[in-house]
Amino acid sequence: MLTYVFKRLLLMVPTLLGVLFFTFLVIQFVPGGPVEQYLAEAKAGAGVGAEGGLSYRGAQGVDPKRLEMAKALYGFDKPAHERFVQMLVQFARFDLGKSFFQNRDVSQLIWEKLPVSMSLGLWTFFISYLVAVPLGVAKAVRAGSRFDLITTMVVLVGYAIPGFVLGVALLVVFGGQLQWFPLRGLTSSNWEQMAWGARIVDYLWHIVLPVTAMVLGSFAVTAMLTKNAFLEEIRKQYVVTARAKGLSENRVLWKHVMRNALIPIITGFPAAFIGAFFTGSLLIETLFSLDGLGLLSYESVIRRDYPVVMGTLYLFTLIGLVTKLISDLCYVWVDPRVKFD
Amino acid sequence: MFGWTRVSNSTDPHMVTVAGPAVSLVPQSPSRRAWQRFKRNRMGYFSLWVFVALLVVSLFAELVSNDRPLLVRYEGQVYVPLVRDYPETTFGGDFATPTDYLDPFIQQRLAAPGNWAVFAINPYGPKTLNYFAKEPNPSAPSRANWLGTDDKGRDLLAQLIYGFRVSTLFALALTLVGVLLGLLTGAIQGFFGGKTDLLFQRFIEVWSAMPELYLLIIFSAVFAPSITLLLVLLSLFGWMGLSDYVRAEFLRNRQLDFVRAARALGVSNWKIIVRHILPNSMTPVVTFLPFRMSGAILALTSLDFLGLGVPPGTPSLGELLAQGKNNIDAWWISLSTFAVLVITLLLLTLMGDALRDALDPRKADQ
Amino acid sequence: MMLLSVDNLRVSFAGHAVVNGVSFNIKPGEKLALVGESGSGKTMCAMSLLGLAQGASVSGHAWFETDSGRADLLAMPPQKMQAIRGKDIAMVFQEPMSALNPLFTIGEQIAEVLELKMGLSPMEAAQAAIDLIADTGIANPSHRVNAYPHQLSGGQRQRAMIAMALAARPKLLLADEPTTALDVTVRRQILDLLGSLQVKYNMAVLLITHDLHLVRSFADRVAVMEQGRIVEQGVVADVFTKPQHAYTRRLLASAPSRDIQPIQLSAPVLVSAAGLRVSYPVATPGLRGWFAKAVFTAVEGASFSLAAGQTLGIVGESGSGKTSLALAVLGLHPSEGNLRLWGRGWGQAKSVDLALRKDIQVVFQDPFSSLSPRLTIGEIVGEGLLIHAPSLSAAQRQSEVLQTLAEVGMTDAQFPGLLQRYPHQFSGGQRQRIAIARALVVAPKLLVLDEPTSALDMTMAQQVLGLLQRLQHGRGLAYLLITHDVAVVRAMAHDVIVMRDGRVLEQGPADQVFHRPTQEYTQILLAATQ
Amino acid sequence: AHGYALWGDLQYPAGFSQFAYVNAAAPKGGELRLVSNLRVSTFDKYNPFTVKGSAPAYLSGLMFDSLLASSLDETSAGYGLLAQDVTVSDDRLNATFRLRPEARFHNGEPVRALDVKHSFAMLMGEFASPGYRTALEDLASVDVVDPLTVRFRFKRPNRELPLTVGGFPIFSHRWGEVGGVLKPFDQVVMDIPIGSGPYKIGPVVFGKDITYVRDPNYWAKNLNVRKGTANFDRITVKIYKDSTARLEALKAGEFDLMRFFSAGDWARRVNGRKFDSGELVKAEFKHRLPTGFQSYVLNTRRSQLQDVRVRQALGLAIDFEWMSRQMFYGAYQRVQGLFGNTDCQASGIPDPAQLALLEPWRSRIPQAVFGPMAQAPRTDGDGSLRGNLRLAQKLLKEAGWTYRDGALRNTQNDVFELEYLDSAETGARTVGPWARNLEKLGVKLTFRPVDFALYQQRLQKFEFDITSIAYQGTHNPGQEFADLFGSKAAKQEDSGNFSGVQSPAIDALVTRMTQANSKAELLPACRALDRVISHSHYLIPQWSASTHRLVYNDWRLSRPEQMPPYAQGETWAIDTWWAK
Ligand SMILES: Nc1ncnc2c1ncn2[C@@H]1O[C@H](COP(=O)(O)OP(=O)(O)OP(=O)(O)O)[C@@H](O)[C@H]1O
Ligand SMILES: Nc1ncnc2c1ncn2[C@@H]1O[C@H](COP(=O)(O)OP(=O)(O)OP(=O)(O)O)[C@@H](O)[C@H]1O
Ligand SMILES: [Mg+2]
Ligand SMILES: [Mg+2]
Repeated sequence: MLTYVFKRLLLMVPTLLGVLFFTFLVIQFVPGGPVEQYLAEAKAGAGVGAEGGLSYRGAQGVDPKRLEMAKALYGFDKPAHERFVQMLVQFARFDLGKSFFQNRDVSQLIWEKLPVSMSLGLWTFFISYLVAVPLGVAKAVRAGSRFDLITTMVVLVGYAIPGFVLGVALLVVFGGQLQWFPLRGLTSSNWEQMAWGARIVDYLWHIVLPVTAMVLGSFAVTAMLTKNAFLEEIRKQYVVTARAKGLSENRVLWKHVMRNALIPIITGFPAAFIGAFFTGSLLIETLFSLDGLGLLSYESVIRRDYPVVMGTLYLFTLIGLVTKLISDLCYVWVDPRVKFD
Repeated sequence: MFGWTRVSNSTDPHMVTVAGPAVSLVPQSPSRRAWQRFKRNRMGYFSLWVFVALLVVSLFAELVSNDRPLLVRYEGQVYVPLVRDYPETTFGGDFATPTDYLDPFIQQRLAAPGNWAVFAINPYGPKTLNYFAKEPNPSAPSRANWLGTDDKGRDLLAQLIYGFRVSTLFALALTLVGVLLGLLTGAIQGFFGGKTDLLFQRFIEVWSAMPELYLLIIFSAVFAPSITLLLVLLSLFGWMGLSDYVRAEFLRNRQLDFVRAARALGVSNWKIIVRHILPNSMTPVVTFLPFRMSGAILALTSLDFLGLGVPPGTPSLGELLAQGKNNIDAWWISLSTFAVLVITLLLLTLMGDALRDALDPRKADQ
Repeated sequence: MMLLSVDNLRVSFAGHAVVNGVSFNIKPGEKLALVGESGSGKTMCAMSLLGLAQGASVSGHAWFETDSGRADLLAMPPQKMQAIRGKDIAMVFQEPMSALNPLFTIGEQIAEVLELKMGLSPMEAAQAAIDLIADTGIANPSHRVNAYPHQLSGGQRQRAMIAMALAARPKLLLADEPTTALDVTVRRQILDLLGSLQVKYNMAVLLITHDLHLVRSFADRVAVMEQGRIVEQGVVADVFTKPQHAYTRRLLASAPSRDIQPIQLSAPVLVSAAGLRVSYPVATPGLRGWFAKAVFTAVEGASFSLAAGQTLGIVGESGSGKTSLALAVLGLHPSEGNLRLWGRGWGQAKSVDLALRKDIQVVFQDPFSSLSPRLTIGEIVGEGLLIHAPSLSAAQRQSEVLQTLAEVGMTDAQFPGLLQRYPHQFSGGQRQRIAIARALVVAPKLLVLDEPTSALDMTMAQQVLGLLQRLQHGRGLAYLLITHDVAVVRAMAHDVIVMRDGRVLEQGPADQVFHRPTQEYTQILLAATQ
Repeated sequence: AHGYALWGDLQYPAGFSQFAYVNAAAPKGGELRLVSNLRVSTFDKYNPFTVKGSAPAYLSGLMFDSLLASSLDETSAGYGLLAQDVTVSDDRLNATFRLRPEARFHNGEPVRALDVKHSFAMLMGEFASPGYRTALEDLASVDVVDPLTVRFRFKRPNRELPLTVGGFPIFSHRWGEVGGVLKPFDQVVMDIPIGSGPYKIGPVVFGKDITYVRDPNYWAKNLNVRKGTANFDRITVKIYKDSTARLEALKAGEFDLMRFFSAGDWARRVNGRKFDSGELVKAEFKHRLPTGFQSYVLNTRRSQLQDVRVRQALGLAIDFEWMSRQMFYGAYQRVQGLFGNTDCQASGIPDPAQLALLEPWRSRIPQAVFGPMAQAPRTDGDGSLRGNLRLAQKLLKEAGWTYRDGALRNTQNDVFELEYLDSAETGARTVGPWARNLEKLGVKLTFRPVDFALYQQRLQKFEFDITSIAYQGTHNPGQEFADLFGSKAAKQEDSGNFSGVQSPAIDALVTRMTQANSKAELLPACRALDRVISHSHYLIPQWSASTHRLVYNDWRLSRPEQMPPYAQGETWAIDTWWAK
């Protein structure tokens, strides 16, 4: 096993290199890089004259000297391969680089967005598993019953409402009209001055709406997967044995069937858990004015903030590779029959 | 080959009586029996019919919702605008271009004594603007527009009917491709394991980390938007999730005894995958099928902002949802789109349940 | 007072009755043997008593003496039934591979019963599980408790199953073919164990078996089943000396007869093995498992050869490596040493392997798990033909399949829609015959048989063995026959290998081994069957 | 002088006491809660001038003074704020500003010529937003004459430049000084700006909310240009990332004032309890800002768009009245020419001065130029669109395009197809009805949205048939029109001449315009230009709003009765409103 783990760890290096290389390559061909944006901004003029409106355009076309300057500003004065190598060296030291457009290191940016992402991710993760898995089991046990049908309908309705529509609806009704919940942010402005208890309440009060918007859609898949996986296993011979042993139905389900049925879910669990720390949801974050990773990655991609793109890519790929390994190991751990060779 | 005697006598009166009513034991091909099992899931079977009915209706949407009349009689002559374009000049208009039958000018002519026109139940096509609406767009449900209009002024019901067609057909295609690719790759990794798995997994890791959005932007610079292009692009990245699940199932199931038995029989790897392991690894596929479908429906418009979505003006459920968000006060947009989506999803899920039953022989003969 | 009294029990599937009005009684501490032809409904009888007959409709009564008075097992609320299961009535299942949960070690599975039914603490339960396993004669129990079912031999699984059933000292043990995978010595040990428990705790046993020796030596009374009915029951001695029913008489008269021809000198050697070694990687527990991989050697230094028309019998202790050896010969598990089949080895070229596959077929020890659960019998048996005789038309293929199935005693008349049934719709013995048919249908030259008759009643076994012998005469088929039933080896084998602990103890022509055994183990083995 | 006006016609005389539109007696105090109007919905620095990062909304205007202050009821004029006197040389090659000795930065130090020089050096430096440098392209140097006098020297004469430099923010040369050493400007990030403006930074929830607090000792609080302004003690700016959330927050009373840009929002979604109770008030204020010329731009580099008749026909297919009714809730008016809402606007028939300019080009410009000013086609009245379309069909026919075999074709059998390029889906709403109407003419107009960067790239290379561009309006048209419509620019990639106008007449008129030495010279030139461009149908006019739409909290805020004509929405409120 250790050799396998070792092999996988070693393989992470070329994988990472591959990921970085291809992304870097693609980026070279994307239109509208930072230099172009700089020039566009230069062309638009400052708009700060004594009055608004069409400001005076002294310059026409692109002055080559300024082009050079802009390139140097973003490090594009060096050839691509040099930049790539430079980036790799930097990444090898776990230095994720500096944003083009924000006054921050990439690692600092990620660190700042983490509370939001964790709040959304972890709560959604826990609530959805805690509800969906038991629900799925109950559905499997009562497969075909009215309960099954109704719960299917309910979770599907939850699933089918797109998060942003639901979010908007929640926001309008509970935030705007009824004003039961705040409209934005993770905490109140005076959070710093609150006592501990009040802080917790304040925090929970703030995340109710965004988490609800996120979580409602996440039940369906897990619940249905659980149900179907259970149905697959529940008629097998060993379940009869377990029953013959005089185990309670719950124990049969939750211990014997569960382990067999939920291999995909169980094994995905640790990875999903780690992933929950880095969850981003662009729409929910925007809607509730939260500063999370979803917004960061979206904006960095759209604004061509390449250091952020590459830095987050590097970090998240690395984490992704590790969690993938963990989930594969879990797999062997849960099912000793599984072999990777 | 050689004689042997069965121990019991087959003339046992009891055997005779029981052979009759045992309906399910009557010889039938496996697929027939799978179909029987499918049918036995009443909700699923019912859903199948409803879904097929909806699909058929939407396939013949032109008969149901169309801005051209099905049949026109004008000054003694009969025209079939449903299938043919007639220049406006035919009906006394000014333009040589195909007639707009909703134009008051033309309507007037068609209403003249002796002339008549038979319109579809909902007299709007997918792109028809309700140019002569009374209310600003989007307008609430009314006699003229049963479900209201969208923010471009198109009839919502027509949008839903045509959108359902485009979206489901697209989703079916995308799901099919995605599932096939996911199954194939997952099966290959899980079944062969070892180096194949190791390398393929790394490939997936690299592939999934590709900056999709940038690739798409680059693509959009080169190609004009079209549904086929969208299908290809989304398929390129859409198979990986399922692949992982299938791989996991295969990794486990390939160790089972009956696989070993099949090997001993000399069954080729490919056949083992398809005949022996696959049927026992369908849980994730069956589960994800409806969700993939609905995901595909939404994906249809997810790339609009890059100019890679469906060609503008194409009706699609996803676009209506986006409109619903932007016009939250126009509840009829989001509500009816959402209803269509939920119903589609529900039908698909119930069909998925029945499919699961169909694939499960143990469910069978009780 | 009766512990259990079954009255007019009926079990049916989709209106088709498989148990048809069965009645019998068991007194506390009594040992009732249930014998009968394969597929006669014995298993269903036992299962329905515990309410475990899935998908079947059950009627009748089964009065059971619980602590709180008599209760009808068949009309019991689930809660109460659950309390009875395991504690009052325990069951040993016929096919232990499929019956054990693959993801828990046998120790965990046994300890679970102890914790729940005996109220032991986890620590105590773990220890008690080791003791129980030791009682069933599994070597190195403290190590074996940590084994997963797939890491055990057939007999070991069966013993784990027995240990699990005995864990809570039930009042009634339903033992469905509990010793089929056990060699004579272990079988004796298990029976002694049952006997002592019976004495100590007044445990009654319903023993379902095909082994008439076992019935004779173990049971007080015997009931004979045929086609879902009990045709005869009584005290063992009475029934065995004065059988009333025709089937009983036939059963008692059946014994495998030796009808084999000497091997031709010119017969080509099909398999030759020299110094064969088979090993399994096993996890070292704890942290060390990360760094080191222990290896368990299941077979060490086996050498033999097998010619066309020859039967090589392999007997030996449970867990001695017989199945491992067979798997190695089949190329399904890697082996070291020199193994040649038709002068070739496994894994050299795909085409070579495929050609070999056609000539070598196998019947696995556990037929249930070796049958694809989602394929019909027709598909399973016909698959070999699809591959090895692709030129056959569908109709031809079907007739071949039907014919072969008929040869092993399964006909469409008996099972309407036979070809369309799925494996789980058969009895243990029927599945075993299906597995045999699957192997035979491709007309191999060498057949590896791992306990091919373990689940068959004597009459059926005789029929199958007769078939095998005829095939050998006719086509010069060679057999590698693994069995615990010495009578079967005697009837079939030209040469015999006796194995123990992964080593070949003794090997040679059957006559020689059986008449002049040199090893003590062989002597015990033979003595037990006399 | 006490101020500078482009044409030397200052409205307020020297020594005036206050601007007419302020309430000098407005009480000070209270709080104004605003919502950030920026696209980037966070802030990560206090330095609004550098390229990198984003500063909080309104910071620059509230914290920095400039040399001149503009008045909201006058265009193209500035009155001394930091400067007590401004003198522009006769050759217009330099402008000298004398600073008020009493002007103080927030750190108490006086504002000196040195600081002005420093500010301009930073703004034109490599770390500042490139726009400043562009705007100051013609600035040759900033010279410190004496501690209180600074002189700007220009590369070429330009009337607007003194106003431009006068409007730029001035900050202390000590901003970003650490231990006596000045940091490079790009590293001046979190350092609290040292300006001389009426507000300082107060409590901040970083990246989210910022509160500016009034400096009670603001040096200019009694100065004429500042009298009656900066009345709120605190101005809080909240950030909402989503427009729906922002709207809901407004309705919930989370802030006091918001400006609306969307007619749909204004008509359909701005309502609720607080409006019914009168707490929130919806008000439209008519302004006199240039309407600008937001138009569909036809790229005449495309062969099928070279004929003016074709271009006119395309415009005839737009049914503005329909759009206004169905989509705009009547909130917009049609754009009329390049210079709507300014003196430069042409109307009626050309007067002699214009005719004089136009006459030499009579053969090279459309004859209609000499008639009344072009009017965008209207469709009110019965069947009027049909009428317009008939006309369009006629024009197309004259230009050689007829409908045959399922498409509009010319004699060479080329098919008339156009692609509308846009950077977002949103344009589809308005292009849709146009395309529908064009279809009746046989013209196929497809809508093609692309990614924004790609859109820019395509525009730069003029690879489009039609697109939509919102040209900002101006009161003082000048050099920039050479870039927008000049022949030279037409051939130059990356220029502003998107429609590819190449006309010697236009070139000549633009030259006239830039060389104008007085308003009397300027006006005929730009009006003539307006006529030529309009009648050439290079641009199909769209629409513009003539009001600022504001929602404000009537229970918390008071305001001057009238909005000065040139105010910019919420800055008017920030400057001149006060708390109840
Ligand atoms: N799920 C099922 N559906 C239909 N028939 C079934 C099913 N399970 C068992 N049977 C039939 O019931 C009959 C009795 O089966 P049972 O397992 O009790 O036999 P048995 O006496 O235990 O035989 P063996 O000795 O071979 O184990 C068999 O003929 C079998 O084919
Ligand atoms: N996958 C495995 N991993 C580890 N040990 C194994 C594995 N499979 C079998 N063994 C061990 O190898 C030994 C030989 O097993 P094998 O199945 O060959 O025995 P057998 O002779 O067929 O016994 P039986 O008669 O009980 O079937 C047993 O002790 C068993 O525990
Ligand atoms: Mg049985
Ligand atoms: Mg074995």
